[in-house]
Amino acid sequence: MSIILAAEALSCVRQDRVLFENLNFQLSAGQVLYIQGKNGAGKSSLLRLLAGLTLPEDGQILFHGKPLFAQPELYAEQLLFIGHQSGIHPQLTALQNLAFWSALTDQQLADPYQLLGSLGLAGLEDIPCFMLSAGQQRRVSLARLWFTNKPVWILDEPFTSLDQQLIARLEQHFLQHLAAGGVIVLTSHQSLSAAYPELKSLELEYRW
Amino acid sequence: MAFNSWTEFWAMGGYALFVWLSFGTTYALMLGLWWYSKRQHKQIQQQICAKAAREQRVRQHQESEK
Amino acid sequence: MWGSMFRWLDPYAKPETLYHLCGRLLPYLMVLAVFTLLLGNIWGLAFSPADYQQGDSYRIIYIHVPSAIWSMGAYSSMAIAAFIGLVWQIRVAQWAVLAIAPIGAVYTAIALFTGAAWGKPMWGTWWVWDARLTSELVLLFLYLGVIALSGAFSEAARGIKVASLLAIVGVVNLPIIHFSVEWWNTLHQGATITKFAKPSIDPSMLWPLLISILGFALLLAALTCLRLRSQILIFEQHRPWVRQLLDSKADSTQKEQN
Amino acid sequence: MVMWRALVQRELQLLGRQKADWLNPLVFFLLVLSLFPLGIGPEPGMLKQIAPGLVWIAALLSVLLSAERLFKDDYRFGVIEQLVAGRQGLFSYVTAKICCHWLSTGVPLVLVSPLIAVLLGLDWQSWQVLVVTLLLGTPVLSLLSVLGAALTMAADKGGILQALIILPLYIPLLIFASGAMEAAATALPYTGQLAVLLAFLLFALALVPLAVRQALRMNVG
Repeated sequence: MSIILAAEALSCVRQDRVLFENLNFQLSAGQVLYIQGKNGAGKSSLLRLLAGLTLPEDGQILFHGKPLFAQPELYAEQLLFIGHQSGIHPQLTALQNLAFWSALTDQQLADPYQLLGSLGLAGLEDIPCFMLSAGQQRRVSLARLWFTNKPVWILDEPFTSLDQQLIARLEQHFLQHLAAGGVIVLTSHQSLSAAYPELKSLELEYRW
Repeated sequence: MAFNSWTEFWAMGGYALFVWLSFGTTYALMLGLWWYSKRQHKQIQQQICAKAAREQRVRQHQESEK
Repeated sequence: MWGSMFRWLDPYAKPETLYHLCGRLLPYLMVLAVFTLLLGNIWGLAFSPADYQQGDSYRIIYIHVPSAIWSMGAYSSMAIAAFIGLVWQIRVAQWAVLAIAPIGAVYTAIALFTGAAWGKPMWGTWWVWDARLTSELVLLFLYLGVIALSGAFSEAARGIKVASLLAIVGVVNLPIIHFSVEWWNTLHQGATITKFAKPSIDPSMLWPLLISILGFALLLAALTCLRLRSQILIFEQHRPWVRQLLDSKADSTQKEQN
Repeated sequence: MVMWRALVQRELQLLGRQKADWLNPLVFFLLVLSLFPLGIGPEPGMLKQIAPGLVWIAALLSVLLSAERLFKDDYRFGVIEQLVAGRQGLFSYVTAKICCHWLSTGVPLVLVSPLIAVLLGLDWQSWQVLVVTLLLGTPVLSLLSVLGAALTMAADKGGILQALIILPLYIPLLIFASGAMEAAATALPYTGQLAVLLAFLLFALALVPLAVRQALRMNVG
């Protein structure tokens, strides 16, 4: 099986603190990388490195065997990144946020009402997002997972403020994505409950 | 020497205020920058040492907890 | 081609090597700078003949012109460092931006102040809205902007990159600003102020001036070395070599005390 | 192009929802202009003489103020992060931002210019030149302000810092815009100044969006 995403001797320094050093992993199609660690251990920083937002202090990230910095555009096209912040503007409605996102990534969204309804947002489609609860906002932001064809998903705490039922639904969706040959990198405080075919765990320690 | 005496030299042909003000300020600023940069360098070294000591303490604490 | 041409520079882009290189160069540069500065300035102050028009007040030229020249020289080197730092992602070049900026600001302040102190006896006023003076003032603002911007971020590495970008934007803008101010100046008061007619300067005045200019350049280099060392320490403090360096330094001072 | 249209549409939706963002600078502009006669006396001759500089300094300040919050929300809620990670949308986003900023601050200034002419006692000819300089100059103001906002986006202290770094870059614009109006007031030819303003505009149009894109990337990285 071909390796899609790999890290070689990766190290990261934030605010003069070494977050991690000499980190290695390989991720093939259909695999999940589940990153755990205490607050401040560098989970989010690792995700931002993998999303190409920051450059590593040392080491490199390989996408299909080639270093990331040599092919940033190609990688960005294959990547879906949902960071710590939701990425939705609270002054805009759920529909407007989705329209913005679909225009940005060139992905057609056939029936936004149906999608938002299936995520339990029926009737909330056209009111500004600041009027929604934290969980509802999270759902708007995660809605893009249902109309994307990007193979690499990088998700920072996707389960935050979601109820059990929706987490189960999301994990079910993860399984479909993996079955279709995608990869997922995610962090979470909750433990994963679905039966993933290939789950790789990575524990980051808080270092001094 | 373009001047006949020291007093003439200090007088600068009547322009003493402007000439010595300029030179004085210039050298004061340069010395100030030098002193500031030196002190900054020393402070940074001290901060790094303090940080290393802090990390040492944390490590010792973790050892004793085990 | 560009890569191979500058390959020999690679070891100096390594922070540790550069730190030690700066440390070795620093005393020589400093001694040379002090020597040339004093030589040029004392020669200019005491031994050059007085100007037949301006009398002894012209002696301010021996600090005014060098500081004005190198205030711009420092800006260009800062902008070049910023460009190298951003385009090729060479971090020591980015740190050099932060090392040079305060020196450039001080040089600019010196040029402005000595210009004013020279203007008072010659033009009868501390300040005129002359094209050169105005441009120099804007240069000071640009320096202050770079310094302020680099310090405004909680993450120092980010601040330094953004400040580098501003330095480059500034260097693109400086000629435009200078040209605008010159145009505006001729419109408002005409080019009435004449300083030196350049070719007519006597060698006995020129030599100390050239030596002073060299002295300011050497001082710029020495101060840059000193400040760059600080920057390297700040951004490399998590590296083992810095720890070892400071440990061994602490040991040696302890031994001296014993 | 489809993407760009969608991005412009989004900006306009945001402007529609946050009317204070573009109404306040306009009110501020008029307020500053009306403060000057109160401060230095209402003689028409004097006002006419200082009108060019006055209008342009007031315009500078109001456009600068309006730019301060330009990227703050998008940064805080992670939208910029998305754009930087997605790469291809970032440049369109930057140009859409600049266009909409001009539409929301530059165009209103042009629209209220007859009012300015009345307040400051400008004649027909001077008003025409004022409109032309505003049309040529306010896009440059917007470009530079957006650059300032982008540079200071993630900075801990925004507003005054943005002014500090961008005001020096405004100087050429200030000189030539008020120069054109002065020339017109004294019946001298002013097409030269307008040509220089146009050159500034084209130059800024070519370079500033690139610099803004870079600044946004740095502020996120």
